[in-house]
Amino acid sequence: MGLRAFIITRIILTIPTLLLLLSMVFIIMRVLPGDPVSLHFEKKADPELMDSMRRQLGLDKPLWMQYIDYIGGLVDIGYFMQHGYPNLGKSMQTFEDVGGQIFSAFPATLELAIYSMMIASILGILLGVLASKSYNSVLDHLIRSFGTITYAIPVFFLGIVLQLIFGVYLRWLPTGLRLDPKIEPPATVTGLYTVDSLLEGNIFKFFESLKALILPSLTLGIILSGIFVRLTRINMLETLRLDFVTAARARGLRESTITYGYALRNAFLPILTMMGLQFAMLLGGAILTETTFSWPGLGRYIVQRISFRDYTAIQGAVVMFGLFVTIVSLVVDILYAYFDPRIRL
Amino acid sequence: MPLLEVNSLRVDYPTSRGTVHAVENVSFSLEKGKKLGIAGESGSGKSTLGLSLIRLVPHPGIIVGGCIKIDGTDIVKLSNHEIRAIRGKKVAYIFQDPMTSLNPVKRIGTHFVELIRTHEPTTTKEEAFKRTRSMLKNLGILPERINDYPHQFSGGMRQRIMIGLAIALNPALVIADEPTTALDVIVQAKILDLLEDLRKVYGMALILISHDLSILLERCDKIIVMYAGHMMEYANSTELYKNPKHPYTQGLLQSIPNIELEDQKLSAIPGSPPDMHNPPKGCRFWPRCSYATENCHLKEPPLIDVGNDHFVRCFLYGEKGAQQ
Amino acid sequence: MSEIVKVEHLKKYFPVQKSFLEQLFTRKLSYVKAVDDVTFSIKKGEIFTLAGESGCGKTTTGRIILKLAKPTSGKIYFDGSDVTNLKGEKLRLIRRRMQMIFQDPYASLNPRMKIGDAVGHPLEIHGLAKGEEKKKMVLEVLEKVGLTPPYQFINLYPHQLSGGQRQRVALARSIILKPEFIVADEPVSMIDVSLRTTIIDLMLTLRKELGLTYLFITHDLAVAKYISDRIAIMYLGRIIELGSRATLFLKPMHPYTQALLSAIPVPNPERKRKPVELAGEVPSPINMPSGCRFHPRCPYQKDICRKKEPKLKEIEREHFVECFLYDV
Amino acid sequence: MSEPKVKRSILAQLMPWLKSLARKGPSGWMVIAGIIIVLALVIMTAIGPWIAPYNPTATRVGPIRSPPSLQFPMGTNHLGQDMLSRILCGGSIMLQVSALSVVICFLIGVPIGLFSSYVGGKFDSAVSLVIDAIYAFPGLVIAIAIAAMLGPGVINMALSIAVVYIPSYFRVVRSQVLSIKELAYVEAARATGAKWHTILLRYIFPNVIPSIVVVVTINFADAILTAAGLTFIGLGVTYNIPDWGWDLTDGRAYLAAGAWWIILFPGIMIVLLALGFTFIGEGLSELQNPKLQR
Repeated sequence: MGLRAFIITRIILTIPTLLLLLSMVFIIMRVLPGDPVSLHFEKKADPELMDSMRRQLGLDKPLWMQYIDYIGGLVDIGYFMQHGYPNLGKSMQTFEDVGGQIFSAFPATLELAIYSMMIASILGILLGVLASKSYNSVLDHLIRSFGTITYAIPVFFLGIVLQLIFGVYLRWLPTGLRLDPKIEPPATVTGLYTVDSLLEGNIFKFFESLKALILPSLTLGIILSGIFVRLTRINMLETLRLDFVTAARARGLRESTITYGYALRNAFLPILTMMGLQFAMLLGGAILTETTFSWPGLGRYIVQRISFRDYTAIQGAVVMFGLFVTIVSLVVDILYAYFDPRIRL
Repeated sequence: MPLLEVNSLRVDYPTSRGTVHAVENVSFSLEKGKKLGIAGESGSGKSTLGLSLIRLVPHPGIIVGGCIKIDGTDIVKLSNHEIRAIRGKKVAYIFQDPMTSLNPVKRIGTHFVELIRTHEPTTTKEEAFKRTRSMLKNLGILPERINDYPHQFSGGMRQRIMIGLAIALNPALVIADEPTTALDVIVQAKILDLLEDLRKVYGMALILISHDLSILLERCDKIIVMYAGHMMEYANSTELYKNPKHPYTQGLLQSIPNIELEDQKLSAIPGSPPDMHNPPKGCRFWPRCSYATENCHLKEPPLIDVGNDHFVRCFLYGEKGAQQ
Repeated sequence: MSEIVKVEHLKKYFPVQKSFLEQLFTRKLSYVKAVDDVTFSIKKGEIFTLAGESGCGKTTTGRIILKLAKPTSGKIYFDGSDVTNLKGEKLRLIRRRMQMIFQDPYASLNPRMKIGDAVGHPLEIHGLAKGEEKKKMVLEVLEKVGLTPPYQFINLYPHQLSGGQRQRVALARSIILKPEFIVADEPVSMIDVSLRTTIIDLMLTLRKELGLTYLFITHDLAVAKYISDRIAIMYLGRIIELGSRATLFLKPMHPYTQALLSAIPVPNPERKRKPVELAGEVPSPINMPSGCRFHPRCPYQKDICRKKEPKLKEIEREHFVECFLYDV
Repeated sequence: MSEPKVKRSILAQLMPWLKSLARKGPSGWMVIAGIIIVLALVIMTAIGPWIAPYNPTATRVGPIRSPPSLQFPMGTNHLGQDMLSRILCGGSIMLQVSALSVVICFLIGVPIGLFSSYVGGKFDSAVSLVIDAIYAFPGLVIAIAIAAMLGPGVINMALSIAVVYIPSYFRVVRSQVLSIKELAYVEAARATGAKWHTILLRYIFPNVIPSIVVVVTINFADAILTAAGLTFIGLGVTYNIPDWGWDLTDGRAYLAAGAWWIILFPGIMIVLLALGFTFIGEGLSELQNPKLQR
């Protein structure tokens, strides 16, 4: 089977996974808690008002019909073409389209996620390789401790400490928001400020938005790098003990060829898989990071909606997170097949 | 000058349960183009001995004493850079399990080209590929398969490739550690035949390490019998077969079934191999030896020259050590 | 002598795992024919050996006889009665009478069970003995397999024993229910050469004392020659030659058997060895060659070998060969 | 009569284990350090109310937002509460939530994992599919969604965390069972006629325990961090109980004013507690890794 056939198969296989995921969100968000409208009003509202709201949101229908509405809205291509975002229902608080709100908040989260992932993987893989090469030495113990300790730090605590040092005391970096409110954001093309400002050719805006990104992405990146360090280290250690590495040494190959061409090249495959799974964890951390840094992304959106008990909005955001994770795992699987000749039989 | 000269080699493994002396006081030499067998059961130190000859003893093992001279150079004293130039170029190694000895994400051709260009940086890529193709032909593999990955080959084929990688740079010595143990008997015979054919063509010396004394008797000029890190006996194959001196060698020969004999009576060596963290004092073999005397418990026997180029580490043949 | 085990036309096909896409485009399932129409019987009290290279189906055959795997088709008889489809309590009763010994002494004992418990557990499973009585039987059987003094062993864990000792424990566990039939799957191939004979001799002694019958599975023909009464050689799921030890080793008839015998190393430096005259390697059991499955490697292949599948035939008394060379 | 005997035997079993850990090098020391940290914090929290200098929930015991001083070694918060007293008592909610979630996960994840993987076939595939989908989903997002629906409270928090971590137990148990199931000693038990539950409980389960212990410790650490995270976004326990998570969240408002002591000390306590469990898990998993033993 060639790589192309594999990609097609993998994309086809994504559909049932996605359906399962959406159904699970529906069960958790809609079936388990009971009646969202009375939850929203904490049972204190006028029953008639609550009834009309149920009707408006279609919550008076039987569950299976609500399920069909829910899935149907997501696959409604016509709606998507017209609005530029899928139909995720209307907010219980503002009665606006949840899809629109989510799509405008999403790029902020995406930008934060991309930069954090870059920091985490570069830092993590570098330190992990270094530790494995100096197994059981002082350096190895130090790096291992770094990996273990970062895992145990709540992401928002690190965020607050960094804010305290670089924002409050040193005043080097902004402690919140994507861009100084006095600066006009760049015209939306991708929604990522660093990319859009470059597309606009505005270096000043690029550096300003990059400056705002430093603390949040560093916070999230450092926390996540711990897992990458531990993962890279352990996979490198295991791979360095394999027969083909010893055989390569016995052939007198250079140590750099052995470290990178033999050990890391093979250890990278399980690391890649974990990278995909860690993306999910990164998104969870993003919620807390966004709250810490007043970052106007999907995470802060969800947290704000929680205080209003805006169930449709929360459900929409959860669906969005789910879609994102599914796409990431699809990409990771395809990359895996690309890097591992054994997959393509 | 012999090609390889090993003198009083000692290799230790420091572990949390104490130090294991995996190889102690091993001395032997090997002439150019000759075939030496190293026999031993699990824990005898035969693999550690083999790996120490290219200074690749696995972590946490270290060579703590003795010298290993290849063409007169003591490799124990070489820098990491210098020893790398010897590995693969002058001394090549073939490992037990062909299924795991090749890099799964690299093409077969790349393995060869990488090796050739590491040791002969002036060779062009085209030249290296050309040499690889002709080598594959010698190994009985279609040269078209140069771009295939290891997983596309069977175990026997992969061991052929490993042999090819070992002889690609025409080394003076090839060390093969249980090269056919993971393979079926027919493939095993064919691989060993191939190795012998190529060895003759290239005029290399060979060290064959195996737990199977039959293979060594069949294919080697001289044999070392290892037990619990010690060299127990060292002789010509024929001499060893007809005239085994050490009680351990005698026991071993009596426990190997021979398909050509009718109604063969096999016997075993009583007891079991020692715990290497806590080996017996004196001769390592005395708890299993029917000839053991008090002397054997107290002192370690020296290597005794019994004539006819035959050495044995046992008090049955005297008290005085030989000068090798 | 009566037969204790008989198998007829035993087949075991494993479906090949296919990717999602391949399943979409092809209806046809392909199979690994691990065991492909095997018929033989084992006489009471004998040591019957299945020998062959890895992947020839010898272990699968043994597991099917012990009902550890289900055959795709065929029949298994134990002590005269059909046990092919036995289930539940009836199967448990049969299992008391047949046991298995495995290749890897490090994997054949539960690392978290003391030796005494491991050996005595079969008694508990069948509700045969408890407490003091069980302990007495365990001590007895440990003594019998040469682990003396037995009380020193019952409180040890497997990792405190050597490979040879573990294999003795496995033997003790398998004979405590006083079975009549034991499948021994490569019981000595992972044991050091100097200790192999003790295990083999122990198996022979136990056969005499307990009246056991063995199905011995091995890749090592030298060991097979030492221990067996009758030997069947398997190749790609089929028995290609079957005969008594004497006939098979003195007069091997199938070209594959001849090649196997010539490949075995002989511990004699003065013997000139002949090169093995056999092309290629064992083909994949998924794409089986047509006709005789050995023909692509056979030095004597004829036209008919490519077209027709030979049948196992009795060429001499008690000597069966599956080869067209001996067709009259 | 029998009680001291039991105690002695537990200690007698524990001490050699700790000693053997210490001999296993850095990973062993990590495990010991983790056990000490966790035990110390648990004991501290248990006796906290008796040793605290002030009532941790009493307001205006001192000046508002006073920096650390001799009288208030960790300062006071904006309500004038003594931070030291709050630190001494503030671990109870986190410990309760994490312990409860670990128990729930264990009781659900382990039996499902054992059963599903032992039975195998279509049932196993179906269960794995659902579990893998949950596993792939951002854990904190699910926990937040569930906690938001259920409302605040120790049990609700524990439940929402449990949903996220059941898949970890299931996956670890399953992968272990799938490999152990093929081992000769399980086959031997089957050949002897042992019933399936005997095989599962006496031959498979005891050999899965070491891996489960690792998951339990990681689960503990993650549960603590998740509980802190839920508290941080306002889904924590709101009634008047000292809690490190709550103090940390609360102190953030006074960050700009430079009141570092209100956030630093509770933050460090959370890190320590999570670190204790992480040390145990990390150390054990390296010791158990068969690929690193040679």
